[in-house]
Amino acid sequence: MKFAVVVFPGSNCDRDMYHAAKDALGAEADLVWYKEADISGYDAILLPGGFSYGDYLRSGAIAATSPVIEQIRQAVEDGKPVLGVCNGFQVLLEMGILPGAMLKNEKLKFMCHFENLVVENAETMFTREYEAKEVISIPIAHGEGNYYCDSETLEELRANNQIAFTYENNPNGSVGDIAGITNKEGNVLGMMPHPERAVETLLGSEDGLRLFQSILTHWRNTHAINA
Amino acid sequence: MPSMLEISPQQIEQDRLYSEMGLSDAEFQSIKKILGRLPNYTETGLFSVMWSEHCSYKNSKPLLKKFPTEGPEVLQGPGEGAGIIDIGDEQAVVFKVESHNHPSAVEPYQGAATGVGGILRDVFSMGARPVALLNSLRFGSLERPRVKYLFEEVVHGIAGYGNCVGVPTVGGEVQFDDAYNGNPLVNAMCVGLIDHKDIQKGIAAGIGNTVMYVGAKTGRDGIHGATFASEELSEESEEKRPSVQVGDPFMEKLLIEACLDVIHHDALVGIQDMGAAGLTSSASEMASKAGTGMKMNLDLIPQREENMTAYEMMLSESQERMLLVVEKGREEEIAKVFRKYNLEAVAVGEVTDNQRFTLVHKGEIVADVPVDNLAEDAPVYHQPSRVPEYYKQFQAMDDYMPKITDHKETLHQLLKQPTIASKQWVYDQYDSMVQANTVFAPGSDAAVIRVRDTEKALAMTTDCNSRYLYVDPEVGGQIAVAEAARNITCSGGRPLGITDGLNFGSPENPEIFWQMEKSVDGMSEACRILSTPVISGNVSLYNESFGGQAIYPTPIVGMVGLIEKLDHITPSHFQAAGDLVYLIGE
Amino acid sequence: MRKVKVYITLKEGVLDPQGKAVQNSLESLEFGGVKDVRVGKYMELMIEDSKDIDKEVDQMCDKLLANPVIEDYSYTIEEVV
Amino acid sequence: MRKVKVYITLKEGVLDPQGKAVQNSLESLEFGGVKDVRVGKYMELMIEDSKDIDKEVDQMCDKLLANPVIEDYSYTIEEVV
Ligand SMILES: Nc1ncnc2c1ncn2[C@@H]1O[C@H](COP(=O)(O)OP(=O)(O)O)[C@@H](O)[C@H]1O
Repeated sequence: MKFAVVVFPGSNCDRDMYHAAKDALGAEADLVWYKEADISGYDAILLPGGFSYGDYLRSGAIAATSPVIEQIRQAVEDGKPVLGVCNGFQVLLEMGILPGAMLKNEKLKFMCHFENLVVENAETMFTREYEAKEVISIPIAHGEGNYYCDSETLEELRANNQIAFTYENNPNGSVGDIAGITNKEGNVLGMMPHPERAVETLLGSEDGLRLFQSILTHWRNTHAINA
Repeated sequence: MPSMLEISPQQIEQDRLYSEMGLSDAEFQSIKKILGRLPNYTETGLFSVMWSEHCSYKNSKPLLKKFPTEGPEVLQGPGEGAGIIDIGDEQAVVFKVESHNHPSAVEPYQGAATGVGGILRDVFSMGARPVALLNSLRFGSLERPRVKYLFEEVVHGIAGYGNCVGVPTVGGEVQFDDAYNGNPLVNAMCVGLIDHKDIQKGIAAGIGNTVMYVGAKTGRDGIHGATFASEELSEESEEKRPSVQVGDPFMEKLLIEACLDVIHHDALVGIQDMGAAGLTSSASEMASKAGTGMKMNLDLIPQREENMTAYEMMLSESQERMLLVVEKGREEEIAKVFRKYNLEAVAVGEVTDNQRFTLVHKGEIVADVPVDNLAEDAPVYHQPSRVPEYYKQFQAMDDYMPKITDHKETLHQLLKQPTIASKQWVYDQYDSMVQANTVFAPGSDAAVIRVRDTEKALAMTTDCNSRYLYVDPEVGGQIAVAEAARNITCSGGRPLGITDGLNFGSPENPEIFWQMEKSVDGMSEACRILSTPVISGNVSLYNESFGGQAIYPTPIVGMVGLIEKLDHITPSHFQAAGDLVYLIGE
Repeated sequence: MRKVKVYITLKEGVLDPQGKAVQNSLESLEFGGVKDVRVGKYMELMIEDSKDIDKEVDQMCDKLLANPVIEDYSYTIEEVV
Repeated sequence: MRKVKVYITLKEGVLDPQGKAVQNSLESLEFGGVKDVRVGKYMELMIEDSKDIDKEVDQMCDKLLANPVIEDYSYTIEEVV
């Protein structure tokens, strides 16, 4: 299985994501610069955190208009796993692939520390290695992670089981304590916390690794069936 | 600013206009002698910035000589953008501290942010990838609204820049004391990692080679920032406010990646960032170090504003700019590397053999001076020093023994002090984990960063208790180094070396100069005993507020240590109930 | 050449923590009577004249300058000489 | 009650990295002819009527809403019913 980590100008968790997929998970992975990108040959797409285009205007907004975006849409349509973390999540929101938008953190400050997340849906291709309602420890690092959507959208998210993770102690004011959501089809996950920073006990937590393992297991299973 | 081209050399001399630029009468006379004629306006500007304390260390050079700077592991001592120490396996650690006190006093967010940007450039211009940032901050009393504003905005600015470029801020210190009411200190330190083979130098070698400019366009930002940083803060500083520079961390991030790509290109000869005194210092230092000259055509400098004069361009402190020297004929290969990151590399001049620094603007030679005199031959002053009255009084006093009756109450009072209280409010705003190498984030004695793909880790800390230094600068200097070394050792590391940020009042005050001397003596001795050479540093003088009140002597120690094996890493927190607690030492 | 001034505001109903913070600060600075503060963006664009400039600015706002999930926009177009 | 609209812009000559990024992005979206973009802030304040409302708003801007080192401001005051 081969992962593409799409690097936008200003991405800065791209290498972290690459190491998580390559070293911690042991899969194949490439860093793909947004300009020369041909991501059609990859099995899963990772959109890393950082400050694409300096987060100028709105986080993720400018990246969401760059040319590689059409290829990402294609991957989504093809049903490939697409994971957006932090700025990657913001890009997916700005692209309209996931519903809602990000506001500044309630306290208006950037925050960086470990948070407890509750796995709300352990059935997705990103969370199948977790138990439902399991509490995991994953770092956050963001200034605009206050997830917003209107109440209808929130109900829809709930009805469709699209809420993948919630915060145990909501740090930023997100609607419904939301930390991560999927699209309806379940092949796109956007989340503010950084699973790629939690793949080694040396750095404080291994709880993020199972997210990547879930993607791999899912891929193996579907490939076994196809073959 | 109106065009200054009209002002004649004679007028500069007659009206002593040079003194407004920070040059003394004697300095102006020696410039005249060097040139064999009167300098024109632009040339006077070049000398004024290069001969400012900030660029020339003219008041601190005699003291800096006292520091031990050598050791078997030192690959690069003071003199380049940052110092370098070997950590084995053909790898090395690069680090330096830099102050941005005066800009932060005027515009705290941008002042602190651009301080971070500047120290990052010092490190990646050596060819190293920045892997960690630390800082050391001093503010006045938090009771004052202005101080509170400065504190919040400085922290915000450090976070805004460091988080965006993706270098984790892993440690630092904050102290509050009335001594800093009018003059906060904002020192930033950057640590980088490099493979020996990638070490770059800022030299303009190879006659005929091309000088290229990369990064942000030049605006009228920070003109005279270097002389500004060498003056006492006064009401007039308010008027100099437009000289505030604005940082663009997004541009910096692109520059980091592009520069770390370009260092592997064999057409690259030299690279240096444009720090204080911008184009003037980077260009003249690169030529002087290589024993060459340089000729630049200012019409080719990318400009953000219209009708900029030669003087303005040469003194601009616009951020996020780099100067490169490239093999002649291979400019396009280099430009291509930068274009990938949407950056332009523009040829602006060439390396010459006449050891002169020559500037052409609109078809005319606007400056032509001997480059070594400009970059290397600033005057050196041995300021008089005198034991301060307060020190004599302190020495005559009996040792103070606090009487504690209610231990709990005293403990609570201590913990309430802003200087002692938890700094979580500060460091929670810093992305301390990006790059996924942070073993100990802020909150520990020393921060620890593992070196990926090895068994090694780096421990790092900034320390300086300036109240000790005020009471006794020599002993206080020793304590600062020793405290840093203890922090490193506690986390499992062997101290490798230090970078120092010397923050003092006016060196022209003999009592302050005495503080400087004694602090440096104390630090030097501790460094010698602990085998931690000084490999880089920064001097910030004239830290005095309105009314001439100097800050405490505040020589910040930034120390890096090597942890040879990951399982040597030792946390500072109690681990489990029932564990025994030992107190070691006298 | 035209100068386009774009005003971007948070939609009604979307919480504005920044506005709230400004309001609180104003109160603690003893400016009485501040009932509500909303913080948005203001942009000035210099654009070459064209026939469909209105349509063009609308598109710029829809595609990039504003996020329709949380923001409203309005603009004015001025002649510049 | 008055509605005060405050416009805050970067002073001339002060670098506006955000404006530059927006301009580049508009260009790559093939909006031709965008010569310059400057990004500032826009605030709407609801304030109780008072005699000296102009003076008061000036003070608010000087003390809090704008950063006089790098920003300019202007405002309009509208009656609300
Ligand atoms: N300005 C700062 N930036 C980052 N971390 C900081 C800063 N100030 C303090 N810290 C962190 O907070 C912790 C406690 O700092 P401090 O109160 O100075 O304790 P100590 O006396 O042990 O040095 C340290 O881990 C330090 O790195």
